[in-house]
Amino acid sequence: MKFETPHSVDDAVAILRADPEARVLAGGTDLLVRLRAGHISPSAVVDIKRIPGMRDISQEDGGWRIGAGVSCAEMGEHAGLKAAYPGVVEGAELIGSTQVQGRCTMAGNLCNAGPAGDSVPAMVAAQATARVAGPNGTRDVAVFDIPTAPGQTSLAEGEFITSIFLPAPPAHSSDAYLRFIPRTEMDIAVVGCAVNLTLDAAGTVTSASMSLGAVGPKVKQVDASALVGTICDDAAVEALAAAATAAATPIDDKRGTIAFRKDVSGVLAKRAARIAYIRAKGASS
Amino acid sequence: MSRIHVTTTVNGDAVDYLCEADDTLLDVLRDQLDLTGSKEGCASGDCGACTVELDGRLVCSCLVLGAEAEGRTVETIEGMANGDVLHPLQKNFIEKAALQCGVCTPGILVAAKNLLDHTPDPSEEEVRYWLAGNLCRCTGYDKIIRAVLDTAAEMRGAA
Amino acid sequence: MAKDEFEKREFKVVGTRVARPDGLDKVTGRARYGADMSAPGMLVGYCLRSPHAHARIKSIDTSEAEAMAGVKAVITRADFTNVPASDGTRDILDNVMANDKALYDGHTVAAVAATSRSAAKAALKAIKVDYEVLPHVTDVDAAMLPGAPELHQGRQQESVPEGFSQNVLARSQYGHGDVDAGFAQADVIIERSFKTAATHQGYIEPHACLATMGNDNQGDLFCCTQGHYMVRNTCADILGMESGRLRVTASEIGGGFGGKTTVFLEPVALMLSKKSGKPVKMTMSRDEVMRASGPTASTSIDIKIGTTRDGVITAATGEFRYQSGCFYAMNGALGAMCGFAPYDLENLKSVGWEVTTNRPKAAAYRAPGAPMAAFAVESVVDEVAKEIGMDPIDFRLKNAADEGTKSAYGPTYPAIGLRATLEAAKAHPHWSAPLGKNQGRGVGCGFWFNFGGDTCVSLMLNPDGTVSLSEGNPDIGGSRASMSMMAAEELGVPYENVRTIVADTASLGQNEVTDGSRVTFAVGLATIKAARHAIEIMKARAAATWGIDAEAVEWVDGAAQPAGPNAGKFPPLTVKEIAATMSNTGGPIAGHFEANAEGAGVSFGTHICDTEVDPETGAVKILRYTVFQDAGKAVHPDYVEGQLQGGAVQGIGWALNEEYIYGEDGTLQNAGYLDYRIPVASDLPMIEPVILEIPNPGHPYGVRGVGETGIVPPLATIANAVSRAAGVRMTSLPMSPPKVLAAIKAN
Amino acid sequence: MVAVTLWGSLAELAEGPREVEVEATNLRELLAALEAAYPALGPQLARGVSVSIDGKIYNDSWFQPIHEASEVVLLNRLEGG
Repeated sequence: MKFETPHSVDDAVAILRADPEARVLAGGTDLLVRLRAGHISPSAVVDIKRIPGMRDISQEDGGWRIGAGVSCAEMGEHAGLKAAYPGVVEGAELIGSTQVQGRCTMAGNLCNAGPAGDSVPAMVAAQATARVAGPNGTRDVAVFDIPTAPGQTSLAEGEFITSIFLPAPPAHSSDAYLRFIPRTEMDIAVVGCAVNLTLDAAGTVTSASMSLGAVGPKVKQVDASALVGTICDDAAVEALAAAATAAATPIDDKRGTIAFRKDVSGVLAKRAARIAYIRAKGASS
Repeated sequence: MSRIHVTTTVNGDAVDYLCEADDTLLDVLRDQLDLTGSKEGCASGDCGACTVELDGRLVCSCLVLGAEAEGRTVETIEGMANGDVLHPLQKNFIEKAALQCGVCTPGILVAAKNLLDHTPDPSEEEVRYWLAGNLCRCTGYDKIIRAVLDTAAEMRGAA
Repeated sequence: MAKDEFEKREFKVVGTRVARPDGLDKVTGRARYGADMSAPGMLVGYCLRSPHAHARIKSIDTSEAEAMAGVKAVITRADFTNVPASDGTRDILDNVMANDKALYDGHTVAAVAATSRSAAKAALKAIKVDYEVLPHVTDVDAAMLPGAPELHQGRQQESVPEGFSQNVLARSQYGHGDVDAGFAQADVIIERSFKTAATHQGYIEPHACLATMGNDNQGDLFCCTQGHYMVRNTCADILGMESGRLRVTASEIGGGFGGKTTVFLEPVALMLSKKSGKPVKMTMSRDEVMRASGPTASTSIDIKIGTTRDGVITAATGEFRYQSGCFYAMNGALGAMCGFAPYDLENLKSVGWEVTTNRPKAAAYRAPGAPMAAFAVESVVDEVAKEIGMDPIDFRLKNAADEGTKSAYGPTYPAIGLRATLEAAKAHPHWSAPLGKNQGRGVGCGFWFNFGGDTCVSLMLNPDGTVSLSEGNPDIGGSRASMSMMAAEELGVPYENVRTIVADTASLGQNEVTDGSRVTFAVGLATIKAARHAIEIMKARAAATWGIDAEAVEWVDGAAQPAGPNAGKFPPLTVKEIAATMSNTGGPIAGHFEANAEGAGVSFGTHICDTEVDPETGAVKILRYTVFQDAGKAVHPDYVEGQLQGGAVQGIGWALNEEYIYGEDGTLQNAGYLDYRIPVASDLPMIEPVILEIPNPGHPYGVRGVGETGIVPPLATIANAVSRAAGVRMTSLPMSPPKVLAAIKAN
Repeated sequence: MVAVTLWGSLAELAEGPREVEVEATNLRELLAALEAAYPALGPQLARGVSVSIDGKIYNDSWFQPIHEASEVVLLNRLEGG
């Protein structure tokens, strides 16, 4: 195995294009586990963190661009980003331990394409896009369209994600992410749920999106229109919960059962919606 | 297989080593630099026994490649005491029986020191969540949490 | 033997909270654990493990691996030509290197030593094993049925009735009285079936060793173990060498809890070293620890208890079915003996079953066999108390075993501390604290035997009056500190003047494994006796110095002095003064003690726990936890508290989330800390330990073992708390959120 | 004579009552006398047993004294963690 440290996006693309067996290293918190367990044996590891811009969080068109090498801990320490997208940041900050937080990245979590990735549902609910660099230049892709199945992405040979973009949040909007795990930390989500809401000045929901993790082969977008036109009252959140339970198509595995995951999808939908609503109401921008 | 030459700083000393591309920082620390205080408990980032600081940030050294340390700064348990003067956390872990078998202790001390460096007055809940990635199977955590909180108080008083 | 007996005294050192001698090494990273030792020219060794739960090994071709660069030795079972002398050791050999069949996912079938990890891993991939996959069984109830896939033939013991699979190895029945008559007198009878999943000790340090073995059949082994004498004896038997030719040194041990009371890597490393002619280091990965060391039994248990309306248990029965993996292990019998041990029962029938399945052989885990039995019995006790409207502690007090009670396993109890723990629990503010919505409080009792065993201690007086103490038991809970304390107490010298080390197998006589909560009791006893032996010598030296009779000298506060006015008038001679002249008075001074220290006292504990259950998700939060245990005399209270807190938290993990999950193909699905979920710091409240000190009459300081009992009550205590919080009886461990939510919804 | 309580399944093997009497003054003599009187117990005695003598448990100590009045109970051989 070789270790490559390209200093430009073009160099990285060239290496990846020349060697289809090469793997991109961002935080490494998934890659190194699989490497050491012998599940993968790549010909090269391409560390993209030394490419300029990869470790930057910057404001762009009122939204936020987050470099592919930015650790989730760095996101949590960024006051502006946290104020704009508390749900995205709390999802990112739930991945692994304090130690893992110092390394893991949202782009890596996305490309790992695990159905339960904690940072993904809130990105999807926020309509985030990923900037993809490749042999044919760069393209922006909806985050939702990056994973295609467990462990698989829509990235073509030679492509890698250079940044994630969170669009400018509308006024009176906010988001929340909740997951269910058996312990209080360190587990993979059994169910994850993000809700992103925009209100009018009077506090009525004008638009709502919801996405679920760990209840299908990839992140799920679920119709959250039950909240639109409401003030997130009990009947509205119950309807949202029913939609979440109905939309979930989980499997039985070592982390949970189908019935449990469907039930908990609804529970988390209710709880996340209420948190997002309170945040949106309190949001000044 | 040609090996990679890495120049880095470990516990304040400039060091260089040759490593294979798939050697982790933990492998390098233990097998090449003889710094065996960092332990491999899981090799998957789930136990925290290999915790070190990389450029001041906590990481599991089992989840960092040795080659990635080029030009960076690494702090391990072996660098925590100042000569023969123990860090207050080290002193209190002994005095307050906050260790039994001791195999998780280096990782917990490095993680706790990092917490107190930027959060001098943590709540019990903050300490528990900060250390959630450091598994201990002997103590039930009780005396560890108390030792960290007591040390924080002591250091605030001393400062 | 009079000196074995407890004598009341004022302690000076024992009972204080001194700093441990291994503390500095452990907080600075200097302590050397199993994987921390290296040797010049060392190779690294790795095992090839079966991916199948049950398979006949038709052939193994190692030729390609042997020819690879950097590969210095490849071994299979064919290299182990010696047949071990004992049945138990033959099973161990079959476990560390598969014979004709792989019996579980992870069973070692070959091993490699090479100059680097990458060379060794490449060689493992080049070994060709031709398997014939066989049907497998991992569930205890399924394994007992006739027609189940069978692991062995001809191993069934004479105690097993007709009509069971060959997987059922033994049946043990305990009890007394007439249960039918007893149930006939009952006003209320409750009968329940329970299941518990296999759990792992979860020690953070994986098994590791460094072996150096020559073709002169002489070897050295450095390893993490709870018993290096056991390692020496077992490895020598497996390798067909004289045990005296193998020296084993115990490393610092990164947790054991019973899981390091047998060998896994050591014979393999020795054989690789012998074949390669070089030192070989082997370290298990976490995946290997989970798949191929020794977890606990999983169980299936039926309990029936009958009681009168006023709370007297009239009869009880229990069927305790334990699968202990692929070889015989005595677990079911221990369950049958321990489950009902807290109670004074007139009519009892308790039956234990030992069953083999396609899982790794179970090892001990703190009070092996007892926690699952207590879970089942204490759950029904709780339900019975609720049914008759009695406070669960009062119900237990009414039926509690006391001095003179005929125990569930037969013998009559001497003085025991169960009632004291129950009364302390009832009087504690925790028991009467208010509870909120969705919260429940549980109580549970537990029992464990505690052991003694072969013990050997040497205490050496140094010329400057300091003391060196050698013991032969790896220190897993602070025992070096405790031994120094007891020696200092007896000699009358400061704690700091006594340094205790764990000697290697060539430096001290045979010692039983660090298990059965035996060390503070048995090694402590031996330390006290070794100190007394040294005192006798020092008194004789003082007498000679003074020119008086040795009988006329007594030992007071660390010095020899004339026993009375008739003995003569001499200023006391301190340890330091006697040491300074020991070359003049007869030569070096050392005390020693060697004995099989049998006859340890049994131990009881009572736990209280508050939980809150999220009715929408089934999540359980531990709100408050208090442990009450009889420690006899707490030599070092911090370490006793640590044992109680650690045992309770391991029990919390067992109760709530820990489980071995096998797939339909018989392979382990969660062989790592990610999905084998041991408690993390944020899951827990502080654990309050309440130490009761009811002296053990069989120990000079009244010490009782404390290491194991603490894991017995938690499973039941938490189950009782969850059942009360959720309003539904939980009968299956772990009480993971999906199970709790399903139970709530089904209710 | 010393009265010895057998555990249930052992008594079944001995095809006798739960309590048997043998001549013995120590543990070694006890086990030898049991095997002589009840050959069916041989395999289990060979595998090893623990013996409770007046409430204290012994595994191996041959010369542990047993008195006529001693309470002696045979148990499965115990192991700890």
